Amino acid sequence: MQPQTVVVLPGDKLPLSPSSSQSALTLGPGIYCNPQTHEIIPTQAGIAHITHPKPHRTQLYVDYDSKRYIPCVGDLVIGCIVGTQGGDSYRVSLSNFSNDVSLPYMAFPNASKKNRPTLVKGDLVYAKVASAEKELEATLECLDPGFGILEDGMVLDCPLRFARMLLFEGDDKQKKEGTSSLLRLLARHTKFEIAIGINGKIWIKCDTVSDTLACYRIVLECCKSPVSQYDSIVKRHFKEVAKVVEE
Amino acid sequence: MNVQDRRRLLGPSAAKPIVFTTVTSETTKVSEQEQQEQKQNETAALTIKSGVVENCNGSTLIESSKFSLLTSVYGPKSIRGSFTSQGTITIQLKNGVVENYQTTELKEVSSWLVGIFNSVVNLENYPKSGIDIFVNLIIDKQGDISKLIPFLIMGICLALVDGGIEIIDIVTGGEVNGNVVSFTRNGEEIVGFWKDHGEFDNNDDDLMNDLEKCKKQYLEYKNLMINYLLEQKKQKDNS
Amino acid sequence: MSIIAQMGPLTKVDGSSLIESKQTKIICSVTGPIEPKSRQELPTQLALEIIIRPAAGVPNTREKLMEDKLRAVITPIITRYLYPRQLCQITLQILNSGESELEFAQRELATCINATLIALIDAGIALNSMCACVPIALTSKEGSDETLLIIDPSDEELKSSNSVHVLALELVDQCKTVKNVLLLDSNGDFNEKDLFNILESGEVEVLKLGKQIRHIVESKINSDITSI
Amino acid sequence: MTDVQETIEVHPITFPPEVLARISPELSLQRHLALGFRPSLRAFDEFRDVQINEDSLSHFNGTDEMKLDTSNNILGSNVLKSGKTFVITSITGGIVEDTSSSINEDDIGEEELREMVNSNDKLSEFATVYPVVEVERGRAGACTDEEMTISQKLHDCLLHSRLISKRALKVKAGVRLTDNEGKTEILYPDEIVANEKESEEESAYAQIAPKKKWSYVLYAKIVVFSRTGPVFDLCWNSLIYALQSTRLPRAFIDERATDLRMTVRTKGRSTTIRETYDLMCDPEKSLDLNINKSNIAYASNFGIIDLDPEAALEQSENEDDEDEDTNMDVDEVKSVFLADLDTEAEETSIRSTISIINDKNGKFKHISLVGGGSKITPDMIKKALILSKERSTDLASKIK
Amino acid sequence: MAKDIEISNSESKFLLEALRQNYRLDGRLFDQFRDVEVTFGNEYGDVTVKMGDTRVHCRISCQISQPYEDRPFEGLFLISTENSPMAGPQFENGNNTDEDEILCARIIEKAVRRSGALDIEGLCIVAGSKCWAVRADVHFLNCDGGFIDASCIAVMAGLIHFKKPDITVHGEQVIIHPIEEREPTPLGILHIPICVTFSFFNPKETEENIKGESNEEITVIDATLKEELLRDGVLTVTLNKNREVVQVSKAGGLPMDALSLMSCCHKAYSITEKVTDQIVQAVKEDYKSRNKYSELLSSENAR
Repeated sequence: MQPQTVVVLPGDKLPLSPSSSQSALTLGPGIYCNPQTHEIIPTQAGIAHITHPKPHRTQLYVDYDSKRYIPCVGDLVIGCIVGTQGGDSYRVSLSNFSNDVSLPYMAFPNASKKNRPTLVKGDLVYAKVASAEKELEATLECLDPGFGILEDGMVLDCPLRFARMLLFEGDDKQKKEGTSSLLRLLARHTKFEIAIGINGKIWIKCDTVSDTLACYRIVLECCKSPVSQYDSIVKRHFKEVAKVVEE
Repeated sequence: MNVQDRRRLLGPSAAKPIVFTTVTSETTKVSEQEQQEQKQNETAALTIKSGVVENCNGSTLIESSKFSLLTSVYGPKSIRGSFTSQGTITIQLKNGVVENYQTTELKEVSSWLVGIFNSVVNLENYPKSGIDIFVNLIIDKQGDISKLIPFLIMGICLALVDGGIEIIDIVTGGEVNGNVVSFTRNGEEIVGFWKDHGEFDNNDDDLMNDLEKCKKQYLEYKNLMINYLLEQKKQKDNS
Repeated sequence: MSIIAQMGPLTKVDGSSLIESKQTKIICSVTGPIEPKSRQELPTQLALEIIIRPAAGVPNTREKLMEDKLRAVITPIITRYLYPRQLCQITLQILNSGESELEFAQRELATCINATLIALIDAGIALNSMCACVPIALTSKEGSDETLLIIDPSDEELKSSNSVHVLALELVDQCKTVKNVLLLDSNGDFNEKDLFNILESGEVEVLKLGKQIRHIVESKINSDITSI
Repeated sequence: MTDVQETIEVHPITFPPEVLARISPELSLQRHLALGFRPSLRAFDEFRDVQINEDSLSHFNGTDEMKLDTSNNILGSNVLKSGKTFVITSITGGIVEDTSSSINEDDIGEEELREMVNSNDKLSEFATVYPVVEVERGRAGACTDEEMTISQKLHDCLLHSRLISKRALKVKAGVRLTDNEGKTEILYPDEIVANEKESEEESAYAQIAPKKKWSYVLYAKIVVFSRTGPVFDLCWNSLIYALQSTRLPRAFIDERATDLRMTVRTKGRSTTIRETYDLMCDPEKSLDLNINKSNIAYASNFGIIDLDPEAALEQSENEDDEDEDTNMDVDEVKSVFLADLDTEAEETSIRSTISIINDKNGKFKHISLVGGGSKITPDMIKKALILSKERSTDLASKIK
Repeated sequence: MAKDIEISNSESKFLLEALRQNYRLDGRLFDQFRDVEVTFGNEYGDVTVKMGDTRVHCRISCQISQPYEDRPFEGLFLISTENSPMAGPQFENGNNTDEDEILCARIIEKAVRRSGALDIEGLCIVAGSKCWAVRADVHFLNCDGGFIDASCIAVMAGLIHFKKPDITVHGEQVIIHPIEEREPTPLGILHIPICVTFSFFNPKETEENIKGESNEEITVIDATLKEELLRDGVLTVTLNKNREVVQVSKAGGLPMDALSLMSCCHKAYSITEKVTDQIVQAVKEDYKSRNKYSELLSSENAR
């Protein structure tokens, strides 16, 4: 069976073939199974993807855009330390005004009771969501290499879909060959470090303030622009920051 | 314009309340004896009903031809904040149909009443609890709060009993010339003294005189209350 | 009835919408799920904080009643058990009421409901279904007993009517099926025949409007897709 | 970790009905409904009885002993009791000057001026009252959302019901004349007309007739005690009863006040200002509030809830054991229709409601369908209409 | 009190470093005021002002009321600024106890109402008994800094645009002519105050700057929300086109010397001039477009 994509709105009937009702369904984001009626409906407006990775197996999810992040296990996120709790964990904010999540001291590499991480309020961390249940407070971990504090640089907020696009574009290199990847475009102008949080936060750091600033402005503008314009946006911003330096 | 009450429908702001011209009827001074008689008639005309309000722990409605007081007791219920070894009583008096009294006046009376009930309710038995008492002055045609006070005490006392809250003794009081004296222990003990516009001519005898009268009223009201409670018990036992 | 809608005009909230319908113009913002204040928190579901602010003057009981009705319509369509102990803030600012505010609130209420739905979708709050809402007025024909049903009445039409109504229906299945009456709020002089007339004729109009809202949301989705 | 074998015994917990009703109102309600009755022990379509007790409140035009009681300012009142709940409504009044008038005869209040162009504005001929609802719940502080929404809803419904026309609230102001001997007399324009022979007085009145126009403003204070469920219906019915007993006091102005002017000076400028002189009310004379009797209507409400087969007690198991599986599959949701919702359980669990204000002839003034839960079908609406008509007939008969 | 926006150390450090190197995050120059966009709704006195992402709506309304007893020749004028979570979840509904919000309301009040921008004597109808009560309701729709400046523009644009119904007075009787019947009349505007807000950043250690040895604070005009959250001091000056200073407000924060205050006023003047012209022009154009429609309508009717 072919994968299907279709625009859906909340409460729509999903175009599930009768046979798929026999197969095992995996429900992804934006799909809800009413516990009383066992009806399967989309709860978000977006593009429903219906795929069949194996025979008798159907995967369903809705690709939709939003600004507020809801933690999900395995997601890579950027958080801001807002305090500590009970002497054994940090309170971390993943989006402004959302419930804070916790990052235990022990969730760092080589952590022991004596060897504690030394993060302070306002520090940014790159972390993975370790647990997320809707009734409970989510927890993060920084165990693997590459996670942990993000020093200096600049962070910006973007729509969640854009963050996903930027992060997974790397994974799909072969597929998207030929499309102008934003990161590759940036790399033509400057050397940079980047961390992409699925929670709609992107952290960038270059050697100079002007380059970081250019990247910051570029990413902000690209969030709202079609891919075809990325190239000119990138060029324009690097030119602009260079102008001020000259002055 | 900005300070208007947004929570109420106020109607046109230019509206003025209805004012009646005073009728020039002869308000003859009522002799003391008549007053006394009136009081007695009132006592006779007093109706008491307990358990009238569903959504509270205890309630009493006391009515006469001149007033109608509804007391409801909420509690003992847990209170927020720090631990208290004793129960805390709050009393709120609310104007009924007509805004007869100013809020400050009602506050003054309610804090005075709290004083009385602090010594009457067995507060030790209600640690970290609040007992909230609301009295609604549904009808009051006298416009003199001190005349109401004995009945306020009476209503609260009976509502507490209805709510199963322990009290040390039946409490009520009497009113003479705007002075209220509240007693317990068969009149042996004074638990509250309210002096409003009443006057004593700097005369101890006067004071004692009024005190005696109040005590007499107290005993009368107390009997009434006890009879009511006994009657209620009988009814309950029968059913 | 027809509306002009903009999805996401505001940047500091999670979702927003701006709706114009005749002279009525309302902007709506939605933020959530966020951390509630402890007094707002509900143990098993999403709490809703609904605020309606009038174009001129301070909000009072009139807006409170509209908030109450809006809540009755919106609560059942939100998949609120997905967000226990969370809060969703819905704020509506009426930019132009488009009706005589002392007597009517029908146009505003209907537009508030439609605006809230679009803003909720924009914010990505999970919904069980869609809804759409139309104001309706019944007028007697000059010199006859016949009643005339006016969908989306103007202020003048409201004033010359015998009764005024707001009808909101829950829509599922590509907005083709009516699942339930979310709200029918009627005031004035009317009879049983009128009532069923409103429910039947109103349904046709609500379905039409639902289609239009659907179109607005779909075109936003499509334009977002092409931009990435 | 050591292997420890633990045995956990699971005991079913049972609660007495009143405890279950508190901790799980929904379950408690479902259990009752499955057995065919309601937590209140009423039948599904049974209303609570309503008792009204007019004139139990002081009433300035009431019996003789009340005559002196003008300080109370109460124009109409009602005490309504329904189940355990009782509602006390009192109508008070104010007087507002009609600030502007158009060219035509009728006075039009300031608020309605914007609508003046449109002669089709039907609603602007009607007035409403300004209600303040207080629900006593043993809590102090700011008024609750419920109190605010009920107040506004009463206000809106009354306006749209066209019960009180603005004309009925016009003050036909009299003038108090004082003769040389200091004796006062109040002349009312309509009384003069009735007594045609006193043409002398008529002209006297015409000379001094106040140029300003006034209207009464009605306020309603509605206090609800012992709330056990939704109270809108009770408030509306009580308000309607109270309005039917409302009398408006005659108002007059002193002859000296009909043309008083004073001079004001500020910053070197001066002007004469007509002094605002308030109307006084006559404690001895009053008129019935002239309401449009044909528009009197009473409120009733209904709720619909789906029966949850899982919540029912298993006692029916023996009878239709074998049916059960098929029942589940068919999934035909059974819903029940309840009249006059009361108790916390019904209020919190029932999310589909029908609220109606109509008269015994089925003329509607207000209807509100809220379908937050079970589906509202046309049949249910029809059923509600029939029951509400009966209820209205019953409520209307209570007033003599 | 609602939760605050979290600002990470990276952001605050970067913003300051960029300023030191002469950059603002949004690419503006330090003394560059954002472009102002003024649009009008269908009714008179319904105006929306956009400055970047900041969006403020103002609605002017009027009704007949009674003047204050001690001011029988004056009408009433009230400006209401109330926050709601629409502008951002950091705002609480109708809570005007927050310090910043009070300050904002006070400055607009001083700039517009107390500076006599509106001719309130012109609102008098019958001295001592009837007058117009004009209200300006400011609604904050989207907050990206500069609420004071934007609100002031919105209120002034609204007042200039607004027209009240025409009236006829016969002694005590006042007849209001609905706007459909008779052309309404504009309000009397005596001058147009414009607020310009300066934000200061301290690039060095606090101590060093306060000692006055080096006044190297960075001054930025019309800060965005991020800049507002991180600034060390703020100054709002209100001017009009007549080069009059209407109001100056500097509530604490980084101290500044008198000369730089003067230079701020100079900078603010050129902005005032430009914005004033823009408001007047916008109103003129809106009136024109309304007239065009009415001409069209009338010509159609004539046929």
